[in-house]
Amino acid sequence: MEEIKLTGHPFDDGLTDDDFAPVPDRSAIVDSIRPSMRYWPEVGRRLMKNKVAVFSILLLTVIVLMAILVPILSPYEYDATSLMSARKPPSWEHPFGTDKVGRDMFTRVFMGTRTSLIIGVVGAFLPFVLGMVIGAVSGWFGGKVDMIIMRVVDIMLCIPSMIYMILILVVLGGSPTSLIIALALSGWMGSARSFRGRILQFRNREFVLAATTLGARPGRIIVRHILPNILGNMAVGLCSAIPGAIFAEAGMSYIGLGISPPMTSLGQLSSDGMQVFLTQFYLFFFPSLIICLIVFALFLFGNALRDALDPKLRDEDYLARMYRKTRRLTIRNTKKEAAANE
Amino acid sequence: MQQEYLLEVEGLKKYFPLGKGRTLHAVDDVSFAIRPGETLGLVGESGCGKTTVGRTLLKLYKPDGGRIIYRGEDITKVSGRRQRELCTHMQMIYQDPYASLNPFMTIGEIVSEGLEINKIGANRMERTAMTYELLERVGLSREHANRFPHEFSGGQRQRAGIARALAVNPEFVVCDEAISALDVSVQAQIINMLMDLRELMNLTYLFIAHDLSVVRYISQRVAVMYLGKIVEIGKASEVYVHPAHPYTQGLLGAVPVADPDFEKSKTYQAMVGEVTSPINCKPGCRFANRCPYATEECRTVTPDMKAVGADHFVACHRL
Amino acid sequence: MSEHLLEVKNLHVSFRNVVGEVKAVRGVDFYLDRGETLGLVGESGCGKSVTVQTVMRLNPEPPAVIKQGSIVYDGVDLAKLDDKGMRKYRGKEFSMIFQDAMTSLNPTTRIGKQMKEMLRAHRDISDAEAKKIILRMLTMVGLPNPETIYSRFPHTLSGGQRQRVMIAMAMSCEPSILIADEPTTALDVTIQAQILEVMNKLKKEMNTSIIFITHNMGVVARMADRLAVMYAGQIIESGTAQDVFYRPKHPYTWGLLGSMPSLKGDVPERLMSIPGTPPDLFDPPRGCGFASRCEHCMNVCVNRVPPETEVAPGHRVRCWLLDPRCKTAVKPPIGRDSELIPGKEDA
Amino acid sequence: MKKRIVAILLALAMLLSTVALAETAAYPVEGEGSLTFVATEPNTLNMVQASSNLDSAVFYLTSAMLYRPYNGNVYPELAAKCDVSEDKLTYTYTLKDAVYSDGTPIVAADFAYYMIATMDGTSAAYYKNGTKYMNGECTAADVGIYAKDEKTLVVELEMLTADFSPELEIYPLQQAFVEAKGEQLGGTPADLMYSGPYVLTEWVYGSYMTFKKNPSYVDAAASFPLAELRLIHSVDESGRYSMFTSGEADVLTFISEETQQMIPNQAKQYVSDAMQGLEFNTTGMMFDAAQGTFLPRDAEVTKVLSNENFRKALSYAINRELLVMVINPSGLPVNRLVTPMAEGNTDGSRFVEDYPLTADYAAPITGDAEAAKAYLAKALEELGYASVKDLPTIKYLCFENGAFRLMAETLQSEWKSILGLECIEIEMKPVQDAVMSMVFLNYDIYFQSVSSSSATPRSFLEQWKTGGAISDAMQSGAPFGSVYSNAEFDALVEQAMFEFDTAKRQALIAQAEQIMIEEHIFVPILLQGGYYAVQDYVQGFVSVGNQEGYMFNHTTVTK
Amino acid sequence: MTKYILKRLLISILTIWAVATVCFFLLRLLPGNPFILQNPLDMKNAEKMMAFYGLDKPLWEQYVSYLQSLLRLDFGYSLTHVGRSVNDVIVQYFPITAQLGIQALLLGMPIGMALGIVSAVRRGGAFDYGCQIGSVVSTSIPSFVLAAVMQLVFGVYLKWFPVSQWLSFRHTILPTIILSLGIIAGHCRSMRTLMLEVGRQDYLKTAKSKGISNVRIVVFHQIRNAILPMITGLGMEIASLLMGSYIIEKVFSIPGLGAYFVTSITGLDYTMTMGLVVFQAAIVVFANFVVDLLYGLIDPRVRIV
Repeated sequence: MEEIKLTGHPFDDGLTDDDFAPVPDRSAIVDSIRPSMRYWPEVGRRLMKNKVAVFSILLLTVIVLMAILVPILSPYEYDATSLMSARKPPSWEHPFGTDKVGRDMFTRVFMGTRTSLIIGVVGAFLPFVLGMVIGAVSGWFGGKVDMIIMRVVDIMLCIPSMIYMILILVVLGGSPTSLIIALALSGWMGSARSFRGRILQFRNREFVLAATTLGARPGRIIVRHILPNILGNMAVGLCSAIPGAIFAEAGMSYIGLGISPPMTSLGQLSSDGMQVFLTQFYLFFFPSLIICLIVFALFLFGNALRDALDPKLRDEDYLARMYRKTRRLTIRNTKKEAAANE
Repeated sequence: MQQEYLLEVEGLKKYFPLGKGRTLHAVDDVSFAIRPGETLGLVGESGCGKTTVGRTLLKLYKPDGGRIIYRGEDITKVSGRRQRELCTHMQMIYQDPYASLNPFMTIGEIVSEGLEINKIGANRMERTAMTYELLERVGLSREHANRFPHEFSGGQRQRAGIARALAVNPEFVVCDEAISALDVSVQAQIINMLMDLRELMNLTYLFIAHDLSVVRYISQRVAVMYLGKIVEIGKASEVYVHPAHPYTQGLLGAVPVADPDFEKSKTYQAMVGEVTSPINCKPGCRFANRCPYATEECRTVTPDMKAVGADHFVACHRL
Repeated sequence: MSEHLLEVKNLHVSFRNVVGEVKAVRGVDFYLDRGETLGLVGESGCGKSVTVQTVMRLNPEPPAVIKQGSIVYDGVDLAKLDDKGMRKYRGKEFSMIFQDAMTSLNPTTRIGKQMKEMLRAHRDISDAEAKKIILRMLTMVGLPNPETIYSRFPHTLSGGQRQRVMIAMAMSCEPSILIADEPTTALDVTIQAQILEVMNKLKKEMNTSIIFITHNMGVVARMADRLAVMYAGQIIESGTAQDVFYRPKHPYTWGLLGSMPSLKGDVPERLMSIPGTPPDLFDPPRGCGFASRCEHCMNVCVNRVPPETEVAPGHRVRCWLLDPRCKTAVKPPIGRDSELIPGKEDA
Repeated sequence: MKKRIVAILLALAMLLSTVALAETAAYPVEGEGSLTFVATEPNTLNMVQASSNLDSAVFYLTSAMLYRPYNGNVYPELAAKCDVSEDKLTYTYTLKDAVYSDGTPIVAADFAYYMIATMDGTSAAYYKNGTKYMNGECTAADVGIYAKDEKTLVVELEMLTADFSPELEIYPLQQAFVEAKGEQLGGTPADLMYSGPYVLTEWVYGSYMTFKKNPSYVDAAASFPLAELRLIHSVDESGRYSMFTSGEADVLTFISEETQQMIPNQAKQYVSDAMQGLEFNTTGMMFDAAQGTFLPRDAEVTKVLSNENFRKALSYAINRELLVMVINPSGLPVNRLVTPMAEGNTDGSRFVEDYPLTADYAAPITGDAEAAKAYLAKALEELGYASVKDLPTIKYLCFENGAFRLMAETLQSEWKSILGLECIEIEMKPVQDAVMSMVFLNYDIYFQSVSSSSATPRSFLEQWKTGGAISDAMQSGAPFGSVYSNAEFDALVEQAMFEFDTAKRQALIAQAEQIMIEEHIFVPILLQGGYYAVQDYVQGFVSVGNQEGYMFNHTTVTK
Repeated sequence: MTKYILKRLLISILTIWAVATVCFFLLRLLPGNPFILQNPLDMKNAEKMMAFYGLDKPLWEQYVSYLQSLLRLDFGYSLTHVGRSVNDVIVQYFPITAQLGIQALLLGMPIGMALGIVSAVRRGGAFDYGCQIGSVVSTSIPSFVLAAVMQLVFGVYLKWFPVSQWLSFRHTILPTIILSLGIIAGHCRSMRTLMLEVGRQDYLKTAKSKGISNVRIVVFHQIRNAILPMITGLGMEIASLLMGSYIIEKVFSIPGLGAYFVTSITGLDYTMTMGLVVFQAAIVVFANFVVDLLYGLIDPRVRIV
């Protein structure tokens, strides 16, 4: 049995005999394991790192704070008219100027922001939840139930939502709460359809089957298992639904069903401002500016949230940018080399 | 009187309607029985209906025909409260470690969900204690309990899946391709653990897999399925050494063995043709189009099971 | 200069991401001769796919970075070429088939058109000629009715048929090297046997050499003349099939072969299983990758990367146990005719 | 491959078919002496159903008239002469020879048919058994309007009233044509008979209407010099302004006060006779259309509204001058029921000069806060309230119209700052719903807009007579009788109806007006006005707001 | 194939019937009377008009007679615009609104997709962020602001385009551009996500391994597979465009259907609203049907049985 060992490498690598002693306890050699990351705090961390998200959150908080504080701290009542100081341009006394009947626009705009935000947020959230429940029922039970609900959704989508809104608002009277209920009852179809699709997607996933075999009832499965997986990116949809609700309210006030005066909303202020935007530009400019900022911030936040939930997208952006940079470098180097060795 | 069989399945049928008069005959008249503490291997190529059999037993799919008898009680049509009680007796281990655990629940919650639903254990404290004990039993440690699935390797996740199934202390466990998605070294760890658990909790397994060598190792009896039917069933040693059905022979011949000289010397003629479509199947042996010995009778008459040895049955006209 | 068709020396490839770098391949050396099938075996995440895809430079560069090493083919170092330079080789000199044939074919284009595209890229021949070649290739891979297959869409074919189409497409330009990345993993055993048969037939007829990647030891035993076992980004043992299967010298190879229940022979009482999990290549261990899971681990294994020692002509192993200064003698538990690895008796 | 081409063609065909259709819209003919003016298009040109005054503006251009009003006075057009009977009850008009644009002659029967077809409650009372005909007790033939022969039209009155003016501004309407057209009458240019200065040649709904001069018009030579008129329909303020400044439009019949500030020298003002003021529902009842019965309203609110001093307090608190100057500068603040435009005793004088208001019973134009507070204190005392805070909430019904909503908010805030009234709440409803609520008395305070018919102030006051148009809008014999009934007021109005001597009639009207003002049933605030814009190169264009219409009688364009 | 078309036709008719029925009864629930506005003080006139249009008959009878006229495709006469039949209004107005909508689509969709493709290929670069910011800004500015400002800038000051009305092709340019901004933003965003999704598929790696040029990979493999899902959204988009945008039509005084929708609902013009709603339902159903047909023909995987 000839000697197995072959010399193949020099011995001058500075090893000593005790190097070859067996390792005292093998459990000590533990390879590095990445730190444990909980899902939601991880999403939060990624969100905070994203400059765009931070900017949009800051912008939203500033607007919300102003909407709460300004009407309280401002010396003028939002609905107090003073006919003597009508149509004043923006000045220190009236930062946003005064409107046709002398009401201080600075207070009115932020009072309007308050109503618009409330209607926007609640008006987007209620149809979302209503759609979720109906979508869950039709997605989970399937068969005839699903077919009927989906047909109803198709039909209701064909009818202009304005008819429902007027009907509900007239029956319930013009208060903000009835406006929100109207928005909910006429806006749930979209989110119902997307929720149904999501639930169908998850229905045959193995962890859902496992829960069924453990004896869990459908309700528990949807709430404990499917919803946490879906809510993440459905929230992104919510961000874009809020501006929709704000504009819907402005539309409704156009035909006399919006917020009952003297309360006002951004939509109302900016469409009134539109009438006079040639002479008193500021009356129109500030409310529309705030609407644009809200929509802008919500949109950026929605995008950032989508990236935070699924970091793959943003990482790939970063890598693609690197790809083009390196390609440009290599092309430049090869050109330099070609030039050099000519 | 001690029942001879823990579970008996007679003529189980499961069809999936595909609309426009086309139905998929996933499981077509399957019968077998398992004794307590025994492991029956169920092998076959993909699309032969073995997973559907497993899921129909646990009522994930409603059976379309035949009877399932568990400890003498016919549980085919059972539902509601009785079915939920059955959940504590019959459980399932799933294939894909990445999809069988809810990414938004910690391992502790996943394992203890079975206890919560079936109200095992007096209060939360006791349930957490039982969860820790289960995790240790499957080779995970206590501080893994509040970690999320995405922080674990494939093997560790499969262990969590097994802990979840064993939480309700079942008698009968269906392992639906439990190790197919794992690497070889991790596979060995899980198989060893499953066999230890079988002894510890005297479990009865229905081990579903397409890897014949693993099934030979773990199961006492083996059933070979082809296009929704069992073509051969018997003691593992019998079926592997003297395969009677042409399909089993072809299958065993096709499996590559980790021995270069043997493989290179093997003069094996690969089975010709493709699996026929399981939709609207006509009577007759479904292996007829690929079987070298197919006769006219094979193409028209469905063969029924015939005994070819002690506890060794085959569905083929040739014998 | 070197007589090998393809030679890869000291290849280091790492994937850059936002947080840092994953060193997928940490110094791989292998060679491939004409007409030979090299098996590349290893568990998932060991870097085998990355290695072959880097040979063909399929991974976009910024995430993948070739740190060091050279890939010499026909005297040209492919690692230095840019994308345009590589395009001549892809399809013509090397070609590749993938694991999941279902998603590897463009679902909205007919089979014929996808194959013609490859031919037209490398040879300026007329459509009719290209069609003739394609039909010939389709019959060579054993598809019964090439004419109908030519004009059908991928989703209408079965798994086995799709894989045959992939092989036909890959071989249509008569490449000198065919790289098969787990071609049969997604297929059933009977279909797998048919596909392996087709690959062997083509290898003989077109005298191409094959790099066969798989994690199934049985398949590699059937196909490979020489094979290399990869673990944690390195080739830990390479040699002829007989060397590695019958006289394995690396503890990981023992574990790999031991934990495979085999159809032949008696049923082992208990499978040999390797405890623990492969290391995270985000920050790889200093010494031997297998140190944390190896029973015979020594201090040096933890601190120093073991060099490759030539145990027999062509049979190279990267493990400190084979170092003459190693004290302990180890009897390999696996391997038909493996002998005791003698240790240096303590004085 | 073939199948795919078919699919793409199918999609393209669908798109192209719609585009081609629209391309055939006609191009305007650039004619010398044409004028483009921007207004809102009429709802319909169906004379029988003609509802809003927008429609009558177009009839002024397309249809001949017995007597045609122009710039404040009326001159005969088709009426050659008018003979009046001694008892002033029968009027016989002989017509000039005139033809429709298609050549058929205009006959007296056309005028008779028009008057009977468009007769409504108030106008029927004048003519013999007109009210009987309206109630269906007799046929059209018995009504005192008939054509003796082709050229003579006879009108018999039920009773002689001072208000009836023989110069009837009526159009000819051919019965046969109306019956032939049925529902389609006035729908498209082809469904109209043209006898007036212009023929409507083209009407693209929602976009523009083109009128061409009608050669067969009776005095085409002497008036309406313009060869072609184009009406552009636009409801958007910034759109109108852009058209005017870019020269696409020569006249804008209605512009907002802001646009007026942008183009001051081209903008002109007019004051219409639509009087706007506050109306209080003192009946304590409201009509429920569903059951068709009357339901009681909140008794406490009715008690407060019925208190004269409370209403006075609200009226005196308003500084009308400042309010109008701020909200609607084109309007005219008023604190009395007869408009400043009404004629006085003699030809040159004005009613308001002959019968000035005395300060004690009418709220001054600039408002009087002290008096308002005093009245409020008296009202609280009479009603037994300790302070303003205990008053019940009063609902101010309003609907979505920029100016109306602004007026509501301003009044509410002025009352709050001056009188400390917190109890007034604005209730917004869509236009339809709001008007229905007003008619069914489902309101507490309503900002009413009523046509004050300056020419005959008596007929304006008559609406508040017991059973008059406003008092008993429901004509359904409500249990409470009518909204406002004051015997003395009724007598004065009745008497004025038959008093032919101008001075005496005016005195009676003044007294009636004083009673109503004192009771503050209708608190007048302003006369609605408006602006319209005319380019410099347009001369002789007269517009009395969109009430009477656009008088192009002597308008010329020198581009 | 024909069986499929017949089945789809039946479903469409049923849907349209259901929409008409629901809308008919919903409208009747709205309070107020369509004719009150004409002469507020004279209730008698309102009753006379109701009788004239047969609105005083019991509801069920009205519904049945309405269905019969619906079968004859006659939507009856408008209540507020007396004498004008709803059919004429639709025939007169719909082509104009359709032309505006389709011109905006033809302008917006290709540009949107092109931007989407380029920003996907050069993802992470300046162009990519530019597109994203642009689409954010164009969606957050309310359309009535955009329309008025552009009308002033391009129409009045720069005098490039006529300011209003709908007479020649030059009149249609400005409104089409404004309407297409929204479409461009939407398509750019969805096209980018689809391109990135397809970018991760395996068959792109196969294509690269075939040694074909990058440009050919992007065009033949990536774009070809990314465009398909865009077609599904096309159906609903065409339907909503064909019904017109109320705001743009108001600002540019374009005689489109958009304005009629709003005024007929607020003015309780039952016949006009019903006509428009049924017409829109027909368009939505037809658009979806055509899109499904197209999808079946273009995407081989979708088998129309």
